Amino acid sequence: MLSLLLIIIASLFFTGIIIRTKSILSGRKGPGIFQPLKDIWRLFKKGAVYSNTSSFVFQIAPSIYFASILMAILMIPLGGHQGIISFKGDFIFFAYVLALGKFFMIVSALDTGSSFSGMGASREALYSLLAEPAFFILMSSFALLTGYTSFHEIFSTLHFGTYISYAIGALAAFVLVIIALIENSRMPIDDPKTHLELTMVHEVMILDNSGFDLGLILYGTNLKFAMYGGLIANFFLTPSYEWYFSIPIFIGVQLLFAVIVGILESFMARFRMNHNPQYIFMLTSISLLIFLGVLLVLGKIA
Amino acid sequence: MDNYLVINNNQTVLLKDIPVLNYEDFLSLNTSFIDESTRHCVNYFAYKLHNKLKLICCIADDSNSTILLSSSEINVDETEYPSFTAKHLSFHIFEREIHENFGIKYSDHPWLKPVRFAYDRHDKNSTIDNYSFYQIDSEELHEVGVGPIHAGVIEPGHFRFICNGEQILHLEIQLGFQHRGIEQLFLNKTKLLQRTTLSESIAGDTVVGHTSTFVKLWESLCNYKADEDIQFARTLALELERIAIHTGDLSAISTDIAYQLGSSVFGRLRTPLINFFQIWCGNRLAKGLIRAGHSHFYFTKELAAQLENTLNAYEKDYSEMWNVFKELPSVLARLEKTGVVNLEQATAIGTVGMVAKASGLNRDIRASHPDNNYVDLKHEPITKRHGDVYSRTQIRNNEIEQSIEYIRKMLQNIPEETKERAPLSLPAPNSFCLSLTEGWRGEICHCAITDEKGDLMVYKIKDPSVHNWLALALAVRNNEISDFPVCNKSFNLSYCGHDI
Amino acid sequence: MIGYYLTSAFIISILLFFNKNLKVNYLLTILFMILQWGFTIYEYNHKNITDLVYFTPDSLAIIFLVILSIVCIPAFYHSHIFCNSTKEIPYNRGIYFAAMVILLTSLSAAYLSNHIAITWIFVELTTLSSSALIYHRRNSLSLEGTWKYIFVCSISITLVFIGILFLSLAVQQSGGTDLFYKGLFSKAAGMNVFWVKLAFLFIFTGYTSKAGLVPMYTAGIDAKDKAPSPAAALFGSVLMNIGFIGIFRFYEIISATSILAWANNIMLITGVLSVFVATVYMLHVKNLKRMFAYSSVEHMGLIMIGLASGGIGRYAAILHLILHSLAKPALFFQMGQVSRIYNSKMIYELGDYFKYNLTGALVLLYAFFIVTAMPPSGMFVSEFLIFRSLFESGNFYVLVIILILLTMIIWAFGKNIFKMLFIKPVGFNDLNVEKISPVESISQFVLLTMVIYIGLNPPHELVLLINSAISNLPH
Amino acid sequence: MTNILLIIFTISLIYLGVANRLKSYIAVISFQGIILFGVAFIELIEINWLNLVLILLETIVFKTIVIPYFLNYIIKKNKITREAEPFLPDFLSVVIITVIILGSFLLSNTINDPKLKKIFFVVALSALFTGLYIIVSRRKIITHVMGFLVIENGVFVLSMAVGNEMPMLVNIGILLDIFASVFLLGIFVNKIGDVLKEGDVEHLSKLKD
Repeated sequence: MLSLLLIIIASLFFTGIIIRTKSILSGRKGPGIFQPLKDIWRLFKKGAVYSNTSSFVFQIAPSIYFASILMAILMIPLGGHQGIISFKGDFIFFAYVLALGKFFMIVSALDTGSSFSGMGASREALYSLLAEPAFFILMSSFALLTGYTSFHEIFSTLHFGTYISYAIGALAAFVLVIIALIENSRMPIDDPKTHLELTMVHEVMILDNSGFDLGLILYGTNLKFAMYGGLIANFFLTPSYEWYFSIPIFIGVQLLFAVIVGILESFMARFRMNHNPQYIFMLTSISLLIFLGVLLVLGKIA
Repeated sequence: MDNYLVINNNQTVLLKDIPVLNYEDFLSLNTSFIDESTRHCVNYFAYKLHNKLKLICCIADDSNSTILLSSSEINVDETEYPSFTAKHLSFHIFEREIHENFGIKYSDHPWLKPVRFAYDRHDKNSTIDNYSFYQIDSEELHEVGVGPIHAGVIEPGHFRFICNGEQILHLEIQLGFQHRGIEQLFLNKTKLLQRTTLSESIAGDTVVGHTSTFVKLWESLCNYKADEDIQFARTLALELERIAIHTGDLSAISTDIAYQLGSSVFGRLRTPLINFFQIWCGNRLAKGLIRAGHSHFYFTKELAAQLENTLNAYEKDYSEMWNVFKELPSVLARLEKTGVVNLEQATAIGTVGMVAKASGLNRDIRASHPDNNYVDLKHEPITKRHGDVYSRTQIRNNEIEQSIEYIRKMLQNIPEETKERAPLSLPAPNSFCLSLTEGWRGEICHCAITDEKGDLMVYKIKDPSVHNWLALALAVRNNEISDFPVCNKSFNLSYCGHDI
Repeated sequence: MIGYYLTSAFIISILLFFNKNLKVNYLLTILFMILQWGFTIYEYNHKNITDLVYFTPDSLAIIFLVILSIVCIPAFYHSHIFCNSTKEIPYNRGIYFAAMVILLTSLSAAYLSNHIAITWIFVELTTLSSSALIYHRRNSLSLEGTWKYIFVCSISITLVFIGILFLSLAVQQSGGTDLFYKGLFSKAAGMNVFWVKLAFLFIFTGYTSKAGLVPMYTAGIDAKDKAPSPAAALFGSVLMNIGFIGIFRFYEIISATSILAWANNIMLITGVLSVFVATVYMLHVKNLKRMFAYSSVEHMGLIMIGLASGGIGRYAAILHLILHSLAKPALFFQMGQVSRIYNSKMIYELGDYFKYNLTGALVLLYAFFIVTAMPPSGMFVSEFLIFRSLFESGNFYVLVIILILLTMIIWAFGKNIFKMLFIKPVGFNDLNVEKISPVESISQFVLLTMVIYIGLNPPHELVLLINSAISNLPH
Repeated sequence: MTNILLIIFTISLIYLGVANRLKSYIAVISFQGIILFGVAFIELIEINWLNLVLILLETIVFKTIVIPYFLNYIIKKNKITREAEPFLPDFLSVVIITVIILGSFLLSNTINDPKLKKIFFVVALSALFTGLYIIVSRRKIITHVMGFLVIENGVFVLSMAVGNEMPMLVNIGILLDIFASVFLLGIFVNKIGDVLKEGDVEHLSKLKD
């Protein structure tokens, strides 16, 4: 319950912080932290426009997408406090619930029949496809390390004792950050600010959405970001922490995450589109290394 | 010397001095000129003359700083003429225009694609709605159409990509959405001021370039020698415009590769420069600054000091930003080897200006046909060899540095204001005049023909974009479709300059 | 003694490098030859006496040292002819001779070394000095040859080093602490087989670049093609020997372990592949010099096969190597004359050699019979013995394959040589053909005749040496 | 601690597959130098100090500073374009390097040798094969040199595994390192630029049959 609340709170200011960081770094004043939220609110008050060529899929997809993210958030624990839903193997459910939402977005993009949306859908599908193994290998490594298969149990029994397990933890956090960037269509994979359809990935998929639907999608993205931030924060929380420790740590990690994203987006150009696959696949390679590291820790190999 | 006439830049000659050849000789003469890569066609146009069509071809010879003129008269009937384009691709756009406007039939022109759907075109049935784009039939390919209404605030133009997945196989560019009939307006508006303001509006980003081309042409027609301070101001304005637009382009390129820092810093740096125009002449785009035969805005010592300060502040920040930009691997990875136009292609399609120089083709009017203060500046064009987006970016950087240097040099010696200016006489009758200027984008060419009363009879404008649009279509082949925006921006071609 | 030898050779090479006078140059090279011969004779008389801890002149080392001393005389002679005919500037000539002296010295030291790492160091030195020789002409092609040679050799030398590391792991486990061949040999039985296998793979692969075997033979081909002919003669003989020695000395250690049969198989496969590759290239090669280089690959392949088949094959392998090191230089020396006449090495542009250089043509004809091992060539004897050992070890299929391949090689070799000798060249202008004195061909006749003599009537002393060299191998 | 360093070393190998700029390659090589410095320091602290100092100097001065600087200089001097130009798509490179690492891992798992520090072995083999892979899959000769340097780094890791018992071998390895790389780079610096035109510097492929 606590984590759900915290993630929702974090989602309110997350994108704002990124934008603010970017503005400050490029020497501008920039919009207020809540400006993205205000934009979304404005969209919520509007009606949606549907093209004649699109079917009901296009209309329900944003809601399903939003619901899938909410569902996924329910599973995120917070240190010792487990998420609202928690069962054995829930990280698999987590991944597939998110995939379901994404699937509907892709289908709805294809539903519009626009050549741009189709292009974006194919790109997004490819990147998710490549990022998925990394997440699974990562989580299974931790399942192997701890001997449990749910988020809550994994994170509450995860103890970093030796040097090598610290290295594993650091690597895992890194992989999760990158996965979060990919799933949220941020730099360097995608440029959320671009206005050029040809270079968009996620944006071009939702080009035909408007009004309330668009608001849902945008807010869903904010939630997703905060959700991954929450997941990463769990690496730094142990069950022994009291809530008055864990909440500041949680917020601190979220803040740090947002600032890092902002810095990253300020000081580099995005990748060329055909470099994205190998970049994403690198995560799988690193996850494999984590897996090998876990085997090393467990003494399965000398 | 009997079948063509040699003139210099901004020289007025009598129309009857241009030799009239029969079409076959005309064709072989002009196509043989182009065999040398130091010569290229600056303008080739037609106009109606007593039921016949008069063709005038102007070839610039860069090594001798001359322009070679020749002409021909043909009948407009069902006769099919052999085309220049079949021999040299660089004539394609001129012949397409002649075909579109006058309906000449060519026997071997590879593709008589409409240029701009001009209002007075020959075939009124040919419209953008029934234009059939080039198509490739395949299950695996898909078409993506972009424009004419653009997502970003650019100008209208339609781009039709044929892609295999993410890879562009073919790009067809169709313009003409901004056709305003400017050349006709030049004839309709009879006052000099009206014409000058018209020339300021040919291309919004090349105000100084087009205006100074027009006024030089006009002054030459009136046999008027501009005073030193006027020439000085024009040169200065041209270089300032170059710096400002190049900086803006660098910002836009940064935006297209999502490099936020470059985008905002270069974007900010452009502002003080165009603001300087505002201080100088009251308009940020330098409208009103350049007038034929006189000038309202003398470049004073105070202005010079102000410009000096602006440049100092600019240069410091600029070089800091550029040094970061040029070293950043993620930036270079996007720019290098993207959108390559090799020297062979650049020569074949007759590119000019920055695009040509980026591919190693040395075309710069400031060096080959200098006028104003460029005679003293001894401009040395910068060329690159790869012809990719990065080369075009580097050219911008180098030209910015070079222009700053030129301005500094010029500021040391500001000419006194001439108080008593000679009045502008009337244009010479029955004359032809051609004026070339190197705008920031490349060579601008204006041609004028007067009738027996000295009124304008024909006015032809050629923006460098006319030559270069095809280069963009070639450059993006086999690139990723997501690299198109940055390619496009690296060329930064004018839509309205092409559509006129 | 070896200390004096190394120091004096070093001084001579430095003097050669700085000297600008032609006469002094002659004098210094003669001085070096005297030194080399003196050293050889000294070592011959002090067999198996360790000098400076790391150098022991055992039988194998003596054999190759003598060959080196024999070959170096014509090599210097032809080098001088080469330098005079191309009118080298003193600076380039200095580099050339200095590099040659260093090459010969480091080869001698590498032959004598009794420590695996010391051999390795001197082999690395030969790479460096030979690259200076390959780059002698200073044009883009020779640069390419040099670059490839250095690059491949650097990788192969790294592989050898990795092999040595694995070997050291194996030695530590059997209680050894040093890497002297003798120590290794005595501890070999107790070594961890896995590491020895790995070590063998890496060291063997590494030395193939010097020995001119599959897989790293390419470097040697380009080197021989691009180096001046006298230097190519050295590359084709004494430099290949050092590759063989590197492999052989490690093979001795292997022979004391349980993986001998496995190693034999690897060497057999490599040998057959080398002959195969040589055949393929010789069939469509366009450059005569490169054809000679590929012929070396073929011979080294045969030698590996002989070594791997055991029995009389080992004796034959070393004999074959000796004969090859005498015969191949003759061909390369002659190649120097050919390129002086035609200014080309492309078979297409060569021909009618009898008309332009009678003695040279005779040398080529003679060498053709010797190198393709036709009787009465000594190589016929050694090849015959290799085939016998193949037969005796039961590798009939290999024997058949090798015989077929050799027939094709003889055909390819003969086709090109006879075209060169009798058929008119294409587009060759014979107005200003350089006349070449028959005296220059004497050395080649001598070398080739030695091949016949040694093959048909091997001196008793040589037989003893060879037998003692292979005495460590199990019978 | 060594384990962490070696894992980071392995990640740098994966990064080589992703990177397509020569500059990133140089950065990786320099970075590997720093890691090797750390490894050498921790592993070899017991050997005699002179040897240790030599090894540490070699890693930090030579591998981390001199060679990368040299490479940069060569690229600038010979005006080599900054892209690696692989024959295969980069995506495949990452996959192949991952397979190489997994392969070396599986291979080393079959060895039952209590004396062997397996992680050294895995990392060294991975570096070795990654280096070879880079050599065969890249078009430019400067990238071949970089591949060779990666191999050298792998050899260094391997020699660490036996370094305590036989410091001499480590020294010889260093000798090899310095010798070969100085020589390879030396030709590049002095000769290639003079003899060949710019375009030819990138590919040497005229000699063949």
